[in-house]
Amino acid sequence: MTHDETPAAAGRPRLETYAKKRLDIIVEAPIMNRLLDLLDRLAVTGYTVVPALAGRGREGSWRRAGLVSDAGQMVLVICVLDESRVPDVLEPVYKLLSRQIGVVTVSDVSVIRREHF
Amino acid sequence: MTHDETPAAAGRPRLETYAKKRLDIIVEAPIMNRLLDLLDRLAVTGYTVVPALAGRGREGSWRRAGLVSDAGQMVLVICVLDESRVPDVLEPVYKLLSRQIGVVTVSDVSVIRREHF
Amino acid sequence: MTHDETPAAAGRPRLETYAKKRLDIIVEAPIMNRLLDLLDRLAVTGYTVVPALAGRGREGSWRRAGLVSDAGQMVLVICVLDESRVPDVLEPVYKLLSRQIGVVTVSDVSVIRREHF
Amino acid sequence: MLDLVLANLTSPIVLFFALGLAAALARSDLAVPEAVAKALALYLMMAIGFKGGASVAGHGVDARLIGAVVAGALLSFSIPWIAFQILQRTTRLPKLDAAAVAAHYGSISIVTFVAASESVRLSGLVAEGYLVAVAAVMEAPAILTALWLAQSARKAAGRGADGDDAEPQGALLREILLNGSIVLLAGAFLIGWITGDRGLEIVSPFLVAPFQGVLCLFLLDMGLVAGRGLRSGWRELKGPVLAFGLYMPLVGASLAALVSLPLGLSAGGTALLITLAASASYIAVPAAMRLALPEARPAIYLTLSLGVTFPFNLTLGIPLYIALAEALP
Amino acid sequence: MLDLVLANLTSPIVLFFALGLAAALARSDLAVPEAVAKALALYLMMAIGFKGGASVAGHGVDARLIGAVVAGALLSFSIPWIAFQILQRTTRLPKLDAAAVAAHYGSISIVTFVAASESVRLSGLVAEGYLVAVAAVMEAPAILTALWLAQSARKAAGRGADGDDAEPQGALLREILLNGSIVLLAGAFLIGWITGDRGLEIVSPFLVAPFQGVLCLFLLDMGLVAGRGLRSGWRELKGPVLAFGLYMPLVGASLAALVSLPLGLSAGGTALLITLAASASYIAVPAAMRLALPEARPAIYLTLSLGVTFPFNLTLGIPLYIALAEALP
Amino acid sequence: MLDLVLANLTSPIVLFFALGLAAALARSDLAVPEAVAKALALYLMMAIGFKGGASVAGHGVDARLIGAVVAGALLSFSIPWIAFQILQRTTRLPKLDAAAVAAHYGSISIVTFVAASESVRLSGLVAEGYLVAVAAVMEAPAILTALWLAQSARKAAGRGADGDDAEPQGALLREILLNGSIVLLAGAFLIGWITGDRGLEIVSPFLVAPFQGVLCLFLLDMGLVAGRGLRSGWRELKGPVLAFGLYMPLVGASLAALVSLPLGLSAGGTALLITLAASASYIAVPAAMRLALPEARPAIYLTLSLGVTFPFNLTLGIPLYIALAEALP
Ligand SMILES: Nc1ncnc2c1ncn2[C@@H]1O[C@H](COP(=O)(O)O)[C@@H](O)[C@H]1O
Ligand SMILES: Nc1ncnc2c1ncn2[C@@H]1O[C@H](COP(=O)(O)O)[C@@H](O)[C@H]1O
Ligand SMILES: Nc1ncnc2c1ncn2[C@@H]1O[C@H](COP(=O)(O)O)[C@@H](O)[C@H]1O
Ligand code: NA
Ligand code: NA
Ligand code: NA
Repeated sequence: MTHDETPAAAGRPRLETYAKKRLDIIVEAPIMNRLLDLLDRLAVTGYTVVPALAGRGREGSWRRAGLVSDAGQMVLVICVLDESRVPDVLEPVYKLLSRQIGVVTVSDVSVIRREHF
Repeated sequence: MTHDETPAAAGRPRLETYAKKRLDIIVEAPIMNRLLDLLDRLAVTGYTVVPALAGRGREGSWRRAGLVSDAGQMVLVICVLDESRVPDVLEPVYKLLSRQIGVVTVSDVSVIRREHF
Repeated sequence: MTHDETPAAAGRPRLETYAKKRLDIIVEAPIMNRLLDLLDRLAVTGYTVVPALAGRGREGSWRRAGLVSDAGQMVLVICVLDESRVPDVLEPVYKLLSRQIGVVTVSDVSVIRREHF
Repeated sequence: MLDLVLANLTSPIVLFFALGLAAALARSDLAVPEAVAKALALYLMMAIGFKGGASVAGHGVDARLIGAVVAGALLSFSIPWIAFQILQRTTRLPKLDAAAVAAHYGSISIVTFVAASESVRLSGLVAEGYLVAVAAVMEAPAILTALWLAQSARKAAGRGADGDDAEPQGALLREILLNGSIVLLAGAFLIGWITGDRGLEIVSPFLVAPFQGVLCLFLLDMGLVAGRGLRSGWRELKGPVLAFGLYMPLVGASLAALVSLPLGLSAGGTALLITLAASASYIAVPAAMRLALPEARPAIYLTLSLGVTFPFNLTLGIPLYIALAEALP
Repeated sequence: MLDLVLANLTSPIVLFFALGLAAALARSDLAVPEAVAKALALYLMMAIGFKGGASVAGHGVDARLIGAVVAGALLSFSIPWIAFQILQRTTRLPKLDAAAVAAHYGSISIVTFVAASESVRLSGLVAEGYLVAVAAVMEAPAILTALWLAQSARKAAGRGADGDDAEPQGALLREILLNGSIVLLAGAFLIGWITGDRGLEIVSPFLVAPFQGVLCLFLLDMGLVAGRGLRSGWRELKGPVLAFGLYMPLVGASLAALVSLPLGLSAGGTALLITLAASASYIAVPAAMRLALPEARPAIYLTLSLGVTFPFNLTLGIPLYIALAEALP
Repeated sequence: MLDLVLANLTSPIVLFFALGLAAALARSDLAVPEAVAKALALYLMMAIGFKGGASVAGHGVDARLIGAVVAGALLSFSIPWIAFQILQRTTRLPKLDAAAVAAHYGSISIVTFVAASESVRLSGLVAEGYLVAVAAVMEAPAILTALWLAQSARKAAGRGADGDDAEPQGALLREILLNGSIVLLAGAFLIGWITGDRGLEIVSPFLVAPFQGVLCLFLLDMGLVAGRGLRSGWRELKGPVLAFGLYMPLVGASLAALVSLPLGLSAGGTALLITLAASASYIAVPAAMRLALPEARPAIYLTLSLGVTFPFNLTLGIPLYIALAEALP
């Protein structure tokens, strides 16, 4: 798999795609604003926040239904970025979340529209 | 990594899985219906739409809370399909979204139940 | 790609990541509780449930808006776990869902914080 | 009766349903957010239950109440069996689909019940408050009959008593009986009963006064959902299945009319019992079917119940049932 | 008039808007969930439409009604053209952004309309109920003018009549006209008209009595949204664009005052027509612009309409328009 | 007092809480959508604040008001310190968990306050409207005390004054004080104060009349949340911690009773001040703790506050506090 800026899928003649990384950060709702501010400061090109309904981790389980306080609820922040930026971003994100509950995963994706990232 | 229709994980004896591709399309809510109609016309076997709460891109940031108009909000459309179909689908999706804001990623997944895709 | 417990990204000196698997299970809302109970019994370390807004599969399309009954609605359950656990988990999940509509995908991710999974 | 039909057709409730239906069929993006639709449903259950309970608190428990509850349970148990036989003889629906559809017609639609209550009141009749209890009791038995029908069908097809991968029957029963809408309707009924007029006075500006307006909004949403269902589920409904959605209410109504004869209910109460029997569920039963009979197709049973039978009852059915109740000796 | 301004500034509606604005600017995490904000918007459309229709049912259709509707449509068609010319001459906005902004000012803000209705009532004036119909009619024409302006701009730039990847014009028009808020406003108007006072009585404890309180909650949310928009969109609004958001309402108002002269409306009705012309859309038009002119930037048109013009109208504009209407012969 | 306990236990509010609790413990799928729960909380804050402010507008500001506000702030600052000492001596909770729990008991539960207001009214007593202001003032100080306790604990453990990765204290303070529920309660209070009876009249069909019914729905939801919390958090609550949830309210109540002696409040007002001191937060404080003391476990503080102390206060505590207030000289 190619991580450089050459088209990732040599077998497809029609539309070029580029290899990037996707971060999935599951984080408590009250911390979300801090995380987004951090991502802004790190100048990632973009991110998208998806709500979570329920979950379980080492700290027990939670359900969104009916909770009147944001405490204990989670959101999923998706951030697609260039591989070269991953360490710069992971490090401070890890630091921010170190005392919080939550999960960070990194995976490989291809994108069209390279100018976006 | 195998992209053909042979079981992807040779090391696992128990349940066969098959290599497929997953498209993640982040798109503005008002465009969603057009995108879904397009996917229907392209006869993809299925898709799932997940709401987004907030995000940031080149066009600035947005938050779902309180917005009374759909304008500027995003949804995430997930579509698992066979690698052979990817170019046929990416091309028109790209065309539809070319003037819109949004992001498209492609990634590798394995599935059980091959008949689904 | 390394699936063992050695850091996955040799090129990155700063923060170690570990290779894991991510399950994405799209399942009907009324079945969700059964699935989560099953995952609890299987002692996966955690999962997160994300709502779905709309979708289409072989059984036709659905939209969340306005539905007064949970029937026919979907949620997306994300579960990050060690590769070694994948077959043990996939098998009973497959069995539970065999008569239900829904989709299961498996993909590769890296995580920081190995103790989590 | 024509007057009643006309008054019914031009009631805001029916017109908002029609507006929703038309908007969905025209592919407008008008939509009620899911959370709000669920809240409206909670509100209706809470209000109906509470008012019913408070009215029982006022009138006390007597033999008639018990008779009506028993009659309701019997109707709910038996109607699915009749519906199943009819479907088997007149349509080509697979047995499991037929069982699932049958369950919907044995159970009840609480919104149809409410709309009928209004029409009964407009006709100058009075109905017993405890019919809410009858409604609550009729929600679930139909599901049990349908499960039994499905199991016989599975056995006949040589597929064991539900497959070894299925949930144990006890757990399934618990899931069905603890369905949120049943719990809230019954719970609010109990609370209304316990707190009586004192309680009703406290909650009345929330649960009683705005009730019909809220119902309009809920019916707008139901029209939207029904219209979307019709748009996508239409092709599944072949002639005989469609026809079933129109005549099965009348079958249930006739049965209820018979059963009501010895009960000594008022004409209004009889009209409501008939309406309950004629109505088809679209909240509790679909959820139960996804758990218990996942092979049955929602596109069929939801479209039939919500897209065909519900509008029929709302417009023509209810005036008919009131006329029928008034004609009974 | 100073009294009216003061009474206006200390009305709960304006104060809740100010609270929301302040909370958002101070970065409080106060937020109204999206589903609830949408439900509030549905409620307002439903209530306004219904009340308008019921009032037409009471007064009947006459030449004045038709005249007002026609005048409204003409205003909505022509204001965007004027706004576009002004923007072209006074700002450096790209043509497509200018066309999108223009569409917002030709269309209307239903909340501004409602707030004006309250102020009119407080001033002891009465307004014709059918101005709701005028409001509904004014929602869409401005969008058409803007599309036409954009197309001319595109042609001038040599980029064909919209690109071959665009939706066909017919489909686009359908999407715009079937926008949920337009359908609900018009539909509720029709239902109010059909059911008249009888219907109004039924829904009034839900749609009439709590209306102003609900409006307060809605305005709290609008303040939050406007504040968030101002915080992030502020740097987009250069001096001349910002100024446009403040004087363009007055341009629309003057035009409407002229047009109203031959209509024979009451002073209250004239004030409302002027308010409609002066107000800028933030529900229907932004959604249409994302579909039809995706290159235009929401940060500009939404911030201008919701963050600048809406507060201006709510606080200073409305008393001014009432004074203007009263000053007309 | 037994009468009062009984009337309390059979009030619709308490019964709906019990229904929710029972449904959750029985694993029913009854649920109030998150968006709706949040809207209900917004509604309660808005209504309570507005009514309190309007009542202050009616009565004016005097020394007593100021005295009560100061007393409330002192209670909120000091109770966490007492709670922390007790927890340290009687339980094995880690210091940070103890500090987090302590914060909850120093702050207040607005729903307990509202329920007590109703009981006070039913007992034929009258309470000063400005106690809402006291409630708003008591929300936050407890958090500061808890942070100070936690910091001392961290220092003692040699872990620096919060780690270099932490948010700066100023930012944290801003986040805590601008918590949505505090802003809305205080803002609505101000608006109520500014607009007075005129404003109250406008919003009353929305904020006053249906208030208690809405409260029933909210308590149904709180019962569901508490029940789910108890089901999963039960095993965390060892004997002494559980006991703390039952006697700590009485400690807070006694302290408040002492403090109230020189304030010259009416018996009703004193009962409310005692209730505030006895109640434990479950909205503002948990959110603040996730930001400020993330190592503290929500399973402990939320279960204790919502699953133990809230039901205790709702059923037995409130009648006790009223009796206590009446017994004071
Ligand atoms: N293995 C996992 N896969 C997916 N989500 C997880 C996993 N572990 C934890 N989570 C999510 O992260 C939250 C906090 O986890 P924890 O920090 O382990 O309590 C949980 O409530 C889940 O929503
Ligand atoms: N790099 C990214 N990763 C994840 N989501 C993104 C990214 N860039 C943009 N988005 C999403 O797409 C929307 C539009 O992006 P843009 O077209 O760059 O304004 C944003 O509001 C985000 O929700
Ligand atoms: N290929 C797919 N990609 C993403 N989601 C799918 C796919 N196929 C099915 N789904 C989701 O799973 C649900 C049930 O699918 P089915 O069992 O095919 O009816 C659909 O309504 C979609 O939400
Ligand atoms: Na029935
Ligand atoms: Na205008
Ligand atoms: Na307290």
